[in-house]
Amino acid sequence: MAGRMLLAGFALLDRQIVDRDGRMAGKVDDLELAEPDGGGAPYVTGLVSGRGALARRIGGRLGRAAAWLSARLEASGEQPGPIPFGVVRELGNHIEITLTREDLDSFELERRLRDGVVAKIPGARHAPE
Amino acid sequence: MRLSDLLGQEVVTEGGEHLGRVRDVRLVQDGPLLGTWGAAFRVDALIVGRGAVLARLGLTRDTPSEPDLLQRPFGPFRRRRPVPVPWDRVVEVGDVIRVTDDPTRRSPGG
Amino acid sequence: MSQGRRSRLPGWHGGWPGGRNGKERDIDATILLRSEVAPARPRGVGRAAVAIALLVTCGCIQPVGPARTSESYRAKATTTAEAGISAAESASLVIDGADEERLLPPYTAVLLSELEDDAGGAASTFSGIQPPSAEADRVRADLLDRMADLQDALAELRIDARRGDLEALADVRPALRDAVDQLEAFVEEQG
Amino acid sequence: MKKLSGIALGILTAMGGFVDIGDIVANAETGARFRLSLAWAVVLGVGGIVVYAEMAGRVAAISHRPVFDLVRERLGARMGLANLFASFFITLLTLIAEVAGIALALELVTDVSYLLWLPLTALLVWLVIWRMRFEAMERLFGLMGLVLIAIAVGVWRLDPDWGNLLGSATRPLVPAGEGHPTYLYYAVALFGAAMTPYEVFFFSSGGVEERWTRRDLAISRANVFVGFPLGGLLSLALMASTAIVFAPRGIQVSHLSQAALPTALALGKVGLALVIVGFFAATFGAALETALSAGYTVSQYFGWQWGKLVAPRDASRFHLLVLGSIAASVLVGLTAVDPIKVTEYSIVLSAAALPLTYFPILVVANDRDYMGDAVNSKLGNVFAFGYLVLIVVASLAALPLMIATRAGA
Repeated sequence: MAGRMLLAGFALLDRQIVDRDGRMAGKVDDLELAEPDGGGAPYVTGLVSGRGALARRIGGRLGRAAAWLSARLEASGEQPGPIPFGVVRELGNHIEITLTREDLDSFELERRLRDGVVAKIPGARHAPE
Repeated sequence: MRLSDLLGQEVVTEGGEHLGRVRDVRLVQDGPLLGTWGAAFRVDALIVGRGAVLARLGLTRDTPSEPDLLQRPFGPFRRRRPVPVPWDRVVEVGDVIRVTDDPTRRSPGG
Repeated sequence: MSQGRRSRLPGWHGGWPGGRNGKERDIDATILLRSEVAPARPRGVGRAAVAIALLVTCGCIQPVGPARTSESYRAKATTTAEAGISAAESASLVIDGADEERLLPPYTAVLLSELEDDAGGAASTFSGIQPPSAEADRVRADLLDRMADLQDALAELRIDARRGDLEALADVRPALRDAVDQLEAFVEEQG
Repeated sequence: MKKLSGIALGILTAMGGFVDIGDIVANAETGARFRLSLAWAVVLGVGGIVVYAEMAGRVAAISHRPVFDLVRERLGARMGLANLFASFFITLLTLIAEVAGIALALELVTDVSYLLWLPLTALLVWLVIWRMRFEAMERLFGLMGLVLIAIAVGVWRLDPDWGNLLGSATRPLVPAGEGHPTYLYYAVALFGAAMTPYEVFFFSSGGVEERWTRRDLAISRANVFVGFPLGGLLSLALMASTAIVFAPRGIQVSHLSQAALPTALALGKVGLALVIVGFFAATFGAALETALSAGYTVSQYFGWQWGKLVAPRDASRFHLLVLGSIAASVLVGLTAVDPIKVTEYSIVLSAAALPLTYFPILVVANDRDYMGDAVNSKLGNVFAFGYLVLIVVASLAALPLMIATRAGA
C-alpha cells in the first residue's frame, strides 16, 4: 500500500510545533527513528525538540557551546524523550500536536523563567489592552 | 537512530563509488500505526547528491513541486539534481552510509 | 595609527558553514563538551564577526590620524580648520534664527553647546598630533590660536543661550565672524 | 467605506513609521555634504524595501510564517544560526541608536543631557511593549511621526532654487572635493538605512500576529506601495532641507539637533517643535520595532512562543529577550558612545547583512509548497532579482568602503 510521501528534511525538520491551545512549542530539531523488530526500513517514532538536539545537529565549536549552554539551562536529570509521533494531529506549515506545551520536556526552561521572573512582573497575566 | 544521523552523511557503494551526501530523506506513510496519528512515516529512500546549499533552499527539491524560482536562474544547477537511493540498498549506517551497487548496472544485491 | 590599522579581517572569506549537520552521531551532550567534533566551519564567520565588532567598538576608524610628513600635517590642519568653520557657520545660522525668534531656548542651548564641543574636539585632536618639523610647529601654533578665538566665541554663545537670553546672541556675531575669517584665511594659506 | 478608511489609516501609519534614526542621520548628513546627488540611493532603497516588504507581507498572509521562521527552515539550523547571530547583533546596534535618538530628542526639548534621559526612555519603551496593544502602539507612533511633514513644508517655505536642486538630484555627480569611495560609502549607508532588516522582521511578524489572510493582502500592499514611498519622501525632504541650508555654507551635520535647524529657520518655533516631536515619534516607534525584532528573531529561530497577542507570562522567553535587549542598549548608551556614530555603523552593517534577511524571503515567495498560487509574478521576480543583485553588491561593498574611507571621513 502506498501512502502519503514527503521529504523529512523539508516537510518536518525545523518546522514549528504548535500545541493544542495554539501556543508555539518549539521546533522540530530532529526526528527519532526506530527500526522494526522484524527488520526493514526504519520509521519515524517521534519529534525531538530542544534539549541539546539542535546543538548536536549544528556541530563544531558552536554546537559544543550550544550543547553546554542548553545542558546548563535545561538539564534535569533524566534524559528527555522525544514527542511521540502518535500525538501529531496535523502536518502542514506548522506541526500541530494534541498535547499542551506544558506536557513537553522542552517546556522546562520556559516554565522556570515564567514562574521565577516574568510572572512576578505586574501586568504579566493579561495580554496588553 | 535520528534523522540527523543520516542527513549530510557521505554515501558510498560497496564498489567504492562516492554518490554524494544525503540531502534529504524521503518518507512514505505506510509504517505501523502510531497513537491517534495513524500510519507511521517509513524511510523510503535517501535523496543523495551534491549542491548542499541549493538543496537546503529547496531549489533542487524533487517532490512534490518545485519552486518556480529555479526554473530560470538556477536552471544550470538542476542538472546536478539529487537522486533517490532506495532504503533497501542501504547496507550499513556508520561513518559513511554504505549501500549496494546500483542495481541498474549490476544484479541487485542484499 | 593610520597605516598599521588596516586590520586583515582574518578569515573574512571563510564563507558560510555548509551542510555538515549530523557529522557526529550517538554522542550525547556531555561528550560533546570535550570531544573532538566536526570541523568547525563557522569559525570564519565568527572571526569576521569579532573583527567587525572590534573595528566598531574600539572606534579605530577616526578622521584624523598621525602625521608622517609636513604635507599630511598641513592636510590635517586644513581639515581641523574646516571643522571649525562648519561649527561657526552653524552657530551663525543659530544667531539668525534666534534674532527672528524662530528658536526655542533649550534647543538653542543644546545645539550651541554641541557646536562648541565640535570645535573643541577638533582642536584638541589636532593639538595631540605630533608636528613633524619646525615649520609644522608654526602651523600648529597659528591654527590653535585661531581655533581658540572661535571656541571663545562659541562658549560665549552657549553661556547666553543657557541663561535663556537669546537676544544677547547677536552681540557675539562680530567675534564669530572674525573667527571664521581667520580660519578661512588659514585654509587659503595652506591650500 | 470602513475598509477604505482602514486602508488610509494604514498608509498614514506606514508613512509616519517609515523614518527612523538611521534615515534621519544618513539623510541629514548626505544632504549637507552631497546636496541631492545621492537622492537616487534613497529612491533605490525605498524601492527595495517596497519589493521585499510586499513579499514578506504576502508570505505572512498566505503561509502565516514570519521571516525568521523561514530563515531557519530554508537555511537550515546551522546557517540559520550564523544568520541569527548577525541579525541579532545588528538589530541590537540599531536599538541602541534608536533609544539614544529618543533621549536626544528629549534633550532638545529640555536641555537636560540625553544620558540622564536614557534610563527613563528605556523604561518607557519597555512599558509600551509590555502593556500596549500591538495595533494601538503601531498607530500611535506612526501617526505621531506624520508631523515630520513639517520638514517638507519647511523646504517649500525656504523657497529654494528648484531647478538647481532637482538638477543635483537628476544628474548625480560626485561633488568637488569628495572622493568616489566616500560618495559610494554614503550611497550604501542610505540604501542600508532605507532597507534596515528589522523593518521586515517587524512587518512580517506583525502580519502573522494580526492573523492576516489572503483578504488582508490589499491592505498590506497599500501600506507598502503607498505608505513606504510617502515615508521615503519625508527622508528626501530632510535631505533637501540640509542641502538647501547647510551645503552652501560648508556645514557638516554631526548632531540630531542640526537636522532640525533648517525647518526651524523656515517655519519658526512651531516648525521646530513639530520636527522634534517627529524625531521623538520616529525614534520611539523604531525603538519599539527593533526591541520586538530582537525578541522575534531569536524566538522564531528556536520556535518559542512570541508576540504581543498572548499574556506576557505565556511568552516568557520572548519578553525576557526584549527586556534584556532594551537593558543592554541602555547600558551601551550610558558609556557615552557617540549615538550618531552608532547609528552610522548600524546602517552600514545593516547594508552588509542585507542578503541574510532578503534572500530567504525571495526563495520562499517563489515556493509553491508554501505559497500556492500566490508566488511571485514574473514581473515581481524581475524586480526581486534585480534588487537581489543590488543587495549583494551593496553588502559586499559596505565593509571595504567603510575601511577605505574611514567611515566616510
